[in-house]
Amino acid sequence: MPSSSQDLYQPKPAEIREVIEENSQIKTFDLSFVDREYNDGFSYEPGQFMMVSIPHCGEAPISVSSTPLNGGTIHLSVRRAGKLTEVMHEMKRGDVVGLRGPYGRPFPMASLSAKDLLFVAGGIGLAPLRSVINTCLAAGHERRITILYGSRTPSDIAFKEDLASWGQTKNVTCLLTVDRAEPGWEGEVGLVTALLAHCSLDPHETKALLCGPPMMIRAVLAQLADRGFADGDIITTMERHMKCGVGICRHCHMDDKLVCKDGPVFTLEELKQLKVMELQG
Amino acid sequence: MPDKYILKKDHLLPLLRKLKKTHRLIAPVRNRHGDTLFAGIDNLDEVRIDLENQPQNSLKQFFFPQQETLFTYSNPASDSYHFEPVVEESPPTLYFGVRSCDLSAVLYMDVVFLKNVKDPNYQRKRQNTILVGLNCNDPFANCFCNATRNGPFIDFGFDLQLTDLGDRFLVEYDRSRGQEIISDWRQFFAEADDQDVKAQYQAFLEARGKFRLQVHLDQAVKKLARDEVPESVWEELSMRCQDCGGCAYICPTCTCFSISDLQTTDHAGERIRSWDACTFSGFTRMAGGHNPVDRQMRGIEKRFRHKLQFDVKKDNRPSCVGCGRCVNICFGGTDIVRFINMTCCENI
Amino acid sequence: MHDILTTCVYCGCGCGVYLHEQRGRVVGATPSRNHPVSRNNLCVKGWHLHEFIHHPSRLKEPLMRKNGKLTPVSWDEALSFAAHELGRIAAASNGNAVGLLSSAKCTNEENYLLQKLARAVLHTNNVDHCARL
Amino acid sequence: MAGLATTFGSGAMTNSINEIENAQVMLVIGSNTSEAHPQVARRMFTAMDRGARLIVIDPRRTLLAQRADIHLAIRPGTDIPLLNAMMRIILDENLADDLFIEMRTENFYELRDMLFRLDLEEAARITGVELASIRAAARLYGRAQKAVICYCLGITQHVCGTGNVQSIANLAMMTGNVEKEDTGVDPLRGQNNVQGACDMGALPNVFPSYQQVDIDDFREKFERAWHVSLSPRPGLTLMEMTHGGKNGPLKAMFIMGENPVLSDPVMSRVEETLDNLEFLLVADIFLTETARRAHVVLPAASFAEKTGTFTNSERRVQMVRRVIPPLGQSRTDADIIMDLSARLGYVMDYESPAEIMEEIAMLAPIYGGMHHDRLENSWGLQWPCWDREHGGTPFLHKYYFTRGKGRFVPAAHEPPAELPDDDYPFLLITGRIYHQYHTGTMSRHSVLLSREAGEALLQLHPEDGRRLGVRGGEMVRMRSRRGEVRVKAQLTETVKAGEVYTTFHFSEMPVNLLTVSAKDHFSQCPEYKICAVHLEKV
Repeated sequence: MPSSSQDLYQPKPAEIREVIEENSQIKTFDLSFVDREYNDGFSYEPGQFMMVSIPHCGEAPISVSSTPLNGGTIHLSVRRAGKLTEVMHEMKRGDVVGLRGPYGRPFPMASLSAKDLLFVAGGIGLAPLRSVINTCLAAGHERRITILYGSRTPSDIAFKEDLASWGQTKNVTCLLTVDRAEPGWEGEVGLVTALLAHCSLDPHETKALLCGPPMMIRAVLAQLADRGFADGDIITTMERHMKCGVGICRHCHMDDKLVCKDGPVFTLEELKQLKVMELQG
Repeated sequence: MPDKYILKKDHLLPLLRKLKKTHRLIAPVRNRHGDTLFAGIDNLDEVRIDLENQPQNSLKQFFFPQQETLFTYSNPASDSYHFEPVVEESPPTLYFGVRSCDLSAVLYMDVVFLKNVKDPNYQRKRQNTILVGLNCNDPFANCFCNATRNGPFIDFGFDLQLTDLGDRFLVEYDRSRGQEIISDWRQFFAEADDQDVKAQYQAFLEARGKFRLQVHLDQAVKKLARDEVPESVWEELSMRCQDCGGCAYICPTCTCFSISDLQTTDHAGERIRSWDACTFSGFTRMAGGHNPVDRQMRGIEKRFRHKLQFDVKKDNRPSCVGCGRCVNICFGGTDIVRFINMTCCENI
Repeated sequence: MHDILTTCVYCGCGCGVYLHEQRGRVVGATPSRNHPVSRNNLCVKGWHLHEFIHHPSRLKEPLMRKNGKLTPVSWDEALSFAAHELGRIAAASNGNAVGLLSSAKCTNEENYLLQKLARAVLHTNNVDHCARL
Repeated sequence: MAGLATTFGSGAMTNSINEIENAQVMLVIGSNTSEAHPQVARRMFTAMDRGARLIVIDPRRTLLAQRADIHLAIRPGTDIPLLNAMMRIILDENLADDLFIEMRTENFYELRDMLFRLDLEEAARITGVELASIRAAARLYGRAQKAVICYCLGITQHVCGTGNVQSIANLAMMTGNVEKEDTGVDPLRGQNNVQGACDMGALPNVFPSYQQVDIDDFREKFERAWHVSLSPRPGLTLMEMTHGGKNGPLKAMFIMGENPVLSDPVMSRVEETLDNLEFLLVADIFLTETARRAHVVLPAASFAEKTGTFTNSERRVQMVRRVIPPLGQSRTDADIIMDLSARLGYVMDYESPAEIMEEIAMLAPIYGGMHHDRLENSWGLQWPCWDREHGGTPFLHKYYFTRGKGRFVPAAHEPPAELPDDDYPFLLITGRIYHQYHTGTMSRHSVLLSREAGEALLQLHPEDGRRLGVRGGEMVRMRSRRGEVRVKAQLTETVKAGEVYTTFHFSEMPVNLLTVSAKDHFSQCPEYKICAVHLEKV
């Protein structure tokens, strides 16, 4: 957390060490703080986000997609949407952005270790889950992991390296699908829910982590409910317009909860207490 | 040390003059145009301190200004991006003539800005302040602090508080700084006797009887909690709302804000915080243009739910202090009192 | 911090609005409670009246076209050239080839001066503003 | 404002804004009041909460129309037949105020004769509104004891703008709804100081206070005051100046604080005109689309940096006060004009704006009592204010109209210059939205206003959207006979099928590339409200 209240809103410069082009819309920025000492002491947990400053563009919340176990480096995967991200996409290695954070309630990592895990992601939604998956794998997660990932087209598939390496891990099943095939695509075509239908899962022994567009979330939730998942075992992240990141400005409110402080990670059980558009359609 | 004193009305100005030597003085001033505003006083002899009318502004703008700079930045090249804090002086300040609604609003803002994380800008302005309250003997036409239960008299939260007893003020203190003022300037204060205390109670009784609005706030809070507010009420309100944001801006407890960059040169700028209102559709619209809230909750609905439902759920009290400033200023004729009346009227 | 009463510059309603000045900057706008039009509220434009005043793209120095490009020059150079050109064309055409557009955003005093400039100095009645737009 | 000048003798709001609160019936025509004049709409809503009734005549189902008791969604450009039909119904049903007509007006018989020739069914057919609804509106207005008509640019920006206004005046006079408090005809001014600019004689045909340049007495008065001889010939109007093209009448222009490139119709024509000037001088606070074309651009001070007065829609002259010094090297327009004038050999030596106002008070009778010291210590004064003792005039035409007797001027329907056809099947209406103002010079530089409404949207009926295969948020190519723009569609039932609406605030979507140059013959007001366009999905 920020060291003192004096710099609650003031970011720290962070240098772009590498830019990975995931697809035409998503780039992953490998960043570290210019202040070495601060960088060495910096840590975060999967599910948390950073407020990213770009000169003259203000700030935007971006979830961390790397695992905290790789110390000294932060991956932020950014999808083009709006002015700030447009400008950020033009930035290159050596350029400097401002970062403050990490903010938000992380995924409940401790509760995941003794369970089977189901990850369902769509598009950029894989970013925060990637952080969880890699952290779990690095920690030697022994139980079954199922990863389902949906993209619009084969060329929209992001995090290809990760997907490939997960696919080769022993206790991991990693399945991809696309909405629309392209020449050369031999994989699945259709919604992630179709993939999900084929997976054998033990609803009482599995934690499900979902992240993606509202349409997908709703469809997956319906199926998981059918299969007997408890609301407390379904975990997702919410996305809202944010300004302060620290629970004051109220832009990210969902009823009496604030996504920046009480989220972005929520269990379905918690969300059902609120009026959440993503769940209602 | 006794806890109630008497200050002669003739001695108010001399006392303020003394306190002004060490503090910036902010008080309700009636200006030459005929408006009463809380304003900084440079020369006590040139202004008219107005304790008769409600100041049109609250203390919000002093602790949480409409626009303020959080820090400055410069980016002379793409590989350098620096941030400089703006250290703004916050001299010791005495706020005089603060009524119970505005005082309660400051206490609410303290929770918002200081409870979970400490907002540095708010904290800087809030520390070194003395709040001198004024109990309301004559609630104004649109006041309903009796319904929000924080007025017309209040017995906590101030440093010093005055009650007008006709020819004299009864003076109480709640915080040590108030106590210090009394002991530092003991020559102005005489000990209050039983008669004075009785007179204060009489003033309180009479003040309670002077409210012109009857506002069933508790009932509205209950209905909101049980989700019993008819859809037709929200529809009517959102049709009436003309999207000015005035209710939130004028409200002493509405503290939503936005943060943006104000470019000053090609390679430098300031990060600005400014008032925002949850009634605006841009308040929740995300970068790609998607708005996760508008479809289910209309702006004005968000605001009333926040004040009377979510804050009650969170802090067990509504975040409306009944100051009445938003009443009758609405372009479309919707305000919190109308909402409460609509909600609590059986016919709707 | 000072509050100075002025008149809003958006729309024809003419609200009385206090501008908050702090260290040479206008940092806020609030309505006058007793002003007959504003009556303690402004529309969304009025509440954000202060925001355009210090925008970085405000013009801060006179510009003159040199080699096709608008280039910063001194007031003296800009005004001498402007006066010379207006005077030359007005004199040659008996005022007929000169036109002036005044502004619904400028003050009455300025509008008065502009039409006086047109009529008394440039000898033309070619003066108008966008009343109809 | 030629329409009201010929009928009443004075082209301004007859009421004060606050009087609207007390009206019994409000008739709003050609004004999106709640978005363009929020404070006026606020009074209307207050009046309605008190029991007043609201009639809105507007092709679009605006927010105001949604709250109206009667909304007549007329076909654009058919205001005259509608108003004539209402008047005919009022005559037929004996709702006219015969005594008022007799005592306070003239030329009623000409109007009456025309109305008796009117075919109501035909009028209803032209307007596209059910006759029963027109009848209901006529009765509601005709029976009111205190009725106010508010109109705005939706009335004046037509080829028949003057006729529209005259018809409104006819309706008000016929029912005796003028010459008293809380009752009258109120043109809402589009910009903050349009009223003042007109009052000050920033018009080609009049000196300050509407004293015609071609009347010797007036001209001689100004000649004596200014020590020069003045031209008796009215000058060119704005459109004549900005639409001259390559061989236009002007060689030099001085544009102070205006942005005709965006605000005037047929943008390409304006650009051509300005680009062919020998010399263009612009003074403005931002480098506008117009300033970019200038030879010399002078940085002007904003309203927060100068002292002076504005005159609002209700003729209230009030102070503008300097809050900060001019930014950078900028100067007030007054300083700029004085310096320029001195260099042209005519000394304008005023020590303060108050001194300028003293000169105005001497020369402009309706401002006779306006002095800064009086305005400083009040909420302003409403003209006419004849002298220092006069307290101003909240409502006009008490006892008699400015011109003596109110004059009925009958008007007949004149179809718009361009209507939709097979090639250009949509009717485009242009106007404003709540969060932006005029060409956006000021409002687009506000962070919040731009967040709330940052881009131009084309209001399109969902049915039309379906037919064109356009969904909300998708881009549309909009083409007229004069130009083409791309704009984002917003599907809404605010507009009728076949009609579309957009704004002129955004330079990226310069809608005035499309508009027609046709204008009203008397007032020279361009027909912004109607042109024919073709739409297709991008």
